[in-house]
Amino acid sequence: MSVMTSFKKILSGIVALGFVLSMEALAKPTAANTLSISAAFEFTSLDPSKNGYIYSRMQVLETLLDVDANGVLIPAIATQWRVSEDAKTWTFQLRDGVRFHDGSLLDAAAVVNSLEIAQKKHGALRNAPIMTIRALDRHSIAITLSRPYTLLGAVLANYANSILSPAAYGKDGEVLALSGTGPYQLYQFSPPHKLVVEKFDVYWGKLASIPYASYLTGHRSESRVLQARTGQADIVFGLDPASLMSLKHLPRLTLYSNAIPRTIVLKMNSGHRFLNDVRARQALSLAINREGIAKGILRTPGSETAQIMPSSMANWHLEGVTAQTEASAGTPGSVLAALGWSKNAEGILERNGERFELTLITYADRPELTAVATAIQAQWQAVGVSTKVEVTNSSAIPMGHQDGSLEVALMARNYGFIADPLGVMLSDFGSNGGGDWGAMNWNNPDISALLSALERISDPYQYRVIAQRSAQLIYDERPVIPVTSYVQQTSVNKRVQGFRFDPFERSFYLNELEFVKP
Amino acid sequence: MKTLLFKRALQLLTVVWGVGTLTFILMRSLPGDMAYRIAASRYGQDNVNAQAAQMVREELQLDQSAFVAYWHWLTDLLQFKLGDSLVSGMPVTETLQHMLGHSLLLALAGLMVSILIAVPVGLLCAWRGNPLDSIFMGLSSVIRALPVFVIGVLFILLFALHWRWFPVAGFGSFSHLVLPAFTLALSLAAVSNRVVRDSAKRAFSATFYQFSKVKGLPAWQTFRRHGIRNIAVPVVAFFGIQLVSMIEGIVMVESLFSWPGIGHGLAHAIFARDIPVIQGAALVMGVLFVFLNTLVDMLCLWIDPRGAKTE
Amino acid sequence: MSVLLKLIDVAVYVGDRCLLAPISLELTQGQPLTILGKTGSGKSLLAQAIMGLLPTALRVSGEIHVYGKRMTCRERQQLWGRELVMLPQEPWHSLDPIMKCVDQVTEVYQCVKGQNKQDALRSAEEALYQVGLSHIGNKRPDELSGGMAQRLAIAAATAGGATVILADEPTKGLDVSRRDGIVRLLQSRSRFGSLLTITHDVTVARQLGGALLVMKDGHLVEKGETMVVLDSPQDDYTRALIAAEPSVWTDIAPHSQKHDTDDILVVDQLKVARGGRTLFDGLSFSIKQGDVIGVVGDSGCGKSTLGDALLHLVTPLSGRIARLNQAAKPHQWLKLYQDPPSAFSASVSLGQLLDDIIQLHDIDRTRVAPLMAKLSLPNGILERNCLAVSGGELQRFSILRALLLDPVFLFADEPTSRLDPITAKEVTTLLVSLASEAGCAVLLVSHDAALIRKTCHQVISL
Amino acid sequence: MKLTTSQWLGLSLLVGLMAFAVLGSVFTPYTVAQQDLNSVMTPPSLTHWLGTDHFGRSMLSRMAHAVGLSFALSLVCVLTSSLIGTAFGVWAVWGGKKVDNALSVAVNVLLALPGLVVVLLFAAIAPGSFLVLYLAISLVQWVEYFRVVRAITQNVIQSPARQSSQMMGFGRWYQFKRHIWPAISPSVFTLAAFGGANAILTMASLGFVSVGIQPPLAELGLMSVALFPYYSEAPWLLAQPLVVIALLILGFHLLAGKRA
Repeated sequence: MSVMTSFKKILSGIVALGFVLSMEALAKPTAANTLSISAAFEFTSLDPSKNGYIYSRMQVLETLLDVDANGVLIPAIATQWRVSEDAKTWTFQLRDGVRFHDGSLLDAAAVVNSLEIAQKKHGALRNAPIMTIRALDRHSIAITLSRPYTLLGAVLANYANSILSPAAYGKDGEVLALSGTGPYQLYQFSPPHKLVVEKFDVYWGKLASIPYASYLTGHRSESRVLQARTGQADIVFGLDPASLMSLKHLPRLTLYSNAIPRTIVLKMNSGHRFLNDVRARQALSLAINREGIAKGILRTPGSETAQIMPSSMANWHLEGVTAQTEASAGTPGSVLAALGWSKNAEGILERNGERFELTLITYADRPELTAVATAIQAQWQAVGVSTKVEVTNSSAIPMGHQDGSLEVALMARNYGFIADPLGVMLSDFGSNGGGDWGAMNWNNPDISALLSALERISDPYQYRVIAQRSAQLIYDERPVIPVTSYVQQTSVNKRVQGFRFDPFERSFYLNELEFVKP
Repeated sequence: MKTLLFKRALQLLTVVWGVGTLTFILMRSLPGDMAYRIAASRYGQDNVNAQAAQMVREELQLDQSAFVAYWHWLTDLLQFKLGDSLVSGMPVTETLQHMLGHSLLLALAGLMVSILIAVPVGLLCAWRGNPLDSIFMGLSSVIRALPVFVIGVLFILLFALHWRWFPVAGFGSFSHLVLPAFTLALSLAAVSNRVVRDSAKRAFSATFYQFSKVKGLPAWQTFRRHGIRNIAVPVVAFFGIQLVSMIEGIVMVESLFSWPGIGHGLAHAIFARDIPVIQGAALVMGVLFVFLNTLVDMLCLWIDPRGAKTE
Repeated sequence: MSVLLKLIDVAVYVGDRCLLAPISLELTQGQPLTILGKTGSGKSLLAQAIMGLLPTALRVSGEIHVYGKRMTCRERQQLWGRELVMLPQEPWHSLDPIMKCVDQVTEVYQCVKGQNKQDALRSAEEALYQVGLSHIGNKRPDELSGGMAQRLAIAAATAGGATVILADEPTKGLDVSRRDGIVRLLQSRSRFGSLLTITHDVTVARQLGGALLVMKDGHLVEKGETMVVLDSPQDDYTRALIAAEPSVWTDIAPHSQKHDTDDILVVDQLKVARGGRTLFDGLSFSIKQGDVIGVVGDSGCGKSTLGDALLHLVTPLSGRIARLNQAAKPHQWLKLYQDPPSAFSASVSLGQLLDDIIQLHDIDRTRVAPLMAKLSLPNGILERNCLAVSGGELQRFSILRALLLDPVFLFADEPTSRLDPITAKEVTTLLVSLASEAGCAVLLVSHDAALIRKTCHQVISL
Repeated sequence: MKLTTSQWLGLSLLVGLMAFAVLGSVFTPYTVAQQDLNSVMTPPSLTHWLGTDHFGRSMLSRMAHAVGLSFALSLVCVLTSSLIGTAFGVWAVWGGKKVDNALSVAVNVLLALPGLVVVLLFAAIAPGSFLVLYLAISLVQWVEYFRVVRAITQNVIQSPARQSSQMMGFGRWYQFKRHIWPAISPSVFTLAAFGGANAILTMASLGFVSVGIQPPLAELGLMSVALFPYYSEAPWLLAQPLVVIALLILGFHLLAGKRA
């Protein structure tokens, strides 16, 4: 009987089919000539307004202006820019001889086209007070504003406003090909997990040395750690702090811990009947053992913070705020007792027969948030506040803000999303009551006035004074309670040299990297 | 054969309708505003806000009533239109095709390896009897008690971290396939080797098997002519049953090893609320399941034309 | 005449327990040997011991000589197919269920005789032709009747050239007409060697002639020339076995048959089909109170279906079944099943089952004891469940249960075919006599025409 | 029901684990959520018999609660699904062609979707809800009982024993009690044991992909993921949930005996 042989035939047929279906995944540059990068974020779309941060980090896309490590604007596609006297017109001089990956030359029309399309999509440009964007000649463009807007430069440096070749867009502005101007061009695009870029030989700036670079999404932080351990990935971003101890012992890894303008904060519903008194928010802030969280859970001692901005954002960082200033207000117990709360038999605070119960939502995208939430839950429990933790999707926070259901949310806020923190400050605290990722039901007329004044101020000294006042106001009133500032943990294999970390997470600086010659 | 195919075709229709409707109802009852979730997936956690959600809502017409949405979906389905992913905007069929390729590769590799493990072990146990039998059966009982993710974790600890033989996760080369495939295979083989063994034992002790030897056929000829095919009947039928645990295993294995297959994609689509992808993926799984079951049925019928298998 | 097979004090043990007491016998050329005894009397063990087929848990002692040479188990296994062959009990089980019939014979010519594929196929077709099966070559065993399967098994078994044939119950479950054919076939196949047959059927032993061994519970009770032993049995057990043959029964149809009783059931132009095949058509008859009606016919002709139709368990295609006895309740039309254990729930004791009935129908409890005595049922069986009592006892218990409900009609579907002959006779006698005593009509289905002839007033042949 | 040696072994394993869960939850001085960030990942000691996790929580309390939670879930799931599955299985045979067809359609649809996927969908609706997890697992599991019970019942309905009871005038409840239940109960028991294992497995799998129970509740799958990063620093921590999951499932499998 030929049962087995026929069976095998059928099987091998199906196997062949499977291989054909996944063929594209099998053809690829070799491990020796490819820098492999692993990070948590998936990409699904070519559109820069959606996943542009990945393409910008992989240096496929570039923006008009760039930002240095201190947040200062520096030239990129635009070599110079000028702001008019009334601060309402910005002119940009474009770099000469910049080529798109599709071979065409960059000109003013292409830049205007990209910016106009970006304006229609979701992003910061949409909210900027822009009246017109026009080409002045082949190598310069002008943007006119309806009112002074100092943020424009930083907004233009945002990944969503990357410049693509006109041929890259479809008729409705959808992105069909990722023809940017960066030192690397797209080689393979297998959403949502794998992206390979190839060095672009006619780049205008520093040419890349490594021929290929791949970006692989590793959803599970454990897997990423393992990829770092085994050398399967050369650079691994977003390492789980829990794993640092074990990685430190590995000789061929270099670990980088970089503070970034991202802060773990608790968004408080200041309109909630338990939280509408400043003292209640202060008490909850006092009850958090920040040092313990920074050291025990995040393994980054010293990252604890009581203010939203890190010291690198000098304009916004308050000097002289320490744990002691915190503690001067009293103990959480005494503050809450003053508000009429007393502990019941179970050790939970009660007032007028109502238990002090809060729901804290957070999201699973960043694994450390769940851990921090768990710690805060226990620490609040200790002072008699019972907290229900719900781990959900990040969108639950803006949604809870909008429908008013949110009580407390733990989140990782990126204040450097726009290179000038004012951008995020405005959206978080600028408008009445707060913003999706900022204050909630916190009606403070002063802060709105201060922040909108900053939009027009270009004098650095004046700017700093007002920024400091705003920061002090937020620190005093606690519409959000900062917990720790963020330290990005990165491991780099020793076969790679020249690694540099961008605190604004705009670029991986791939073109500066080299393989160590064996 | 014809009635079998007809019955299966009918089942396919009910499955398509049922799975579609079920996922539709479930997705509609997911808490929270769909627009926000989609916006979060599209624009990333740093850039999702009410404005983004509003854009999504307008673009995708998420305001229409459940009934209208259901009707649209159903009519589209009848024209084989699965729509575009809400998150990426890519056609669902394309997304699924990509994922399905990877899943099939993993599934087949896993199945083959599991057969390569289970069949020899099962036959050996049935043939040699104790103590070999007890050892292997005890071992497979222990492995059976390990969830597939535990097997995977142990494999990673041993083969990827300790010995560094294979990569930890990812895809794209043969060495990437090894650990996920073996994880899947081992969990499958721990169950199927028992089926092979039981079936072989039954065949070896069957009267006809004995009679063949009594007729004068040598042991090998008896095994070849009367063993293989008779042993195969319940084993092949069992593979049909094992399909379910295989698909479940694939969901876990893909998640553990970052293998970009359909199970992993489905899990992600559920969190992102990418309804077309969820429905597409569930549908593909359902259809695939019916299709593979039909294949198994036909295989069974071909091996054993008595048509003993009714379900 | 050479001695082909010689056993000296062969016994079978499991652990220390003796399953088959030491037995010695000789099988000589041309002189068939038959071993007669009830099922479970250790006959099959003997055949398996000779072949070398016993499970490893069993131990054999004594000497087995083949062709005058003492041989070990392994040596005897070398002879399989070429010299020595055994036909297993159930032909369906001895054939590969998923292999075409002709292949099962071909492979023997190929592997044992060493013929090439074409020659082997030709030889196999020839062999099938000889046993009258040339038309079934492409069928599978499950498509064959019992007789055909047995003939195929014989063709396959003897294809390798073996002339010493051991046949274990070769006629079990076959109709009388088929049985005789098999016996003749076996005789012709063993013409150049010899035949050792194991059977419970006295008729088969008589047909085979030669020498006879009678066994009971693993012991030899009598041995000698078949005709001599059967005509003048010395042992009581042998006598009982012979007397249990329906053909030698005294007529046990009740004599008290009254001709003036009323019809309880009239069947008119009945047509019944099963699985799309019409079993019978235009059947008309009537049953009077206390009648014993026999139904005979070959297997598969619809005997049981007829009974089921009368009990409304099967819906007829056309025709009329009229129950004329208006006073009788539905539960007084009952059935006795062929396989007694399958007719009882094994989950509780028989006593519990009896109590259930008594409670449901408010039956006078005092009626139980005398009935049990009549059926010679020991009291102890009430504490056991249906799997722990013998088939005969269980069938008598079903009669008891039925009679307690004062039935007007009892359909007995081959009630004794699974019982050994001696018990079968007892049960049949009790059934008929007690039923007619109670005025209950009985429809008795059997494949054994002799049994029906001896017990029934009226016979329906299908 | 008479148990074999391995079934006894399985039963005692489960009873042992249950005793651990009950005693552990009752007598531990620490709650599942009580943290001590100053003593994280301590090895087993007199104060913390099983050590502490990365939050400095007592592993003993957490393991006891996690095992208890697994048992609770598997128990309610098994009870619900076996009851529904058995009832529907018998009903499908006895209720006539229409009922049978309607139930078959539902079952076919459910069968075509892998159970884990259905549970995943449900869990996504209400993350962290024990109730939803329970409903989803029960919804998936009843099908197996249904199929087996229906198949066996079909045979029993045609069996002479049941037919004879019916002819003798016994009602449906009696027929169920005497004929159907004794025939299906061994299979239902076996399925229940496997179902218990599967419920635990499903919950752990969901926990492993972070969809199951939410913190600070202790759950075995979630604990496995949370402790995985520390496998080299504190292997005894990761081992605990993994070993217990395996023991639980092994216990249920042994209790199930041979698969029917």
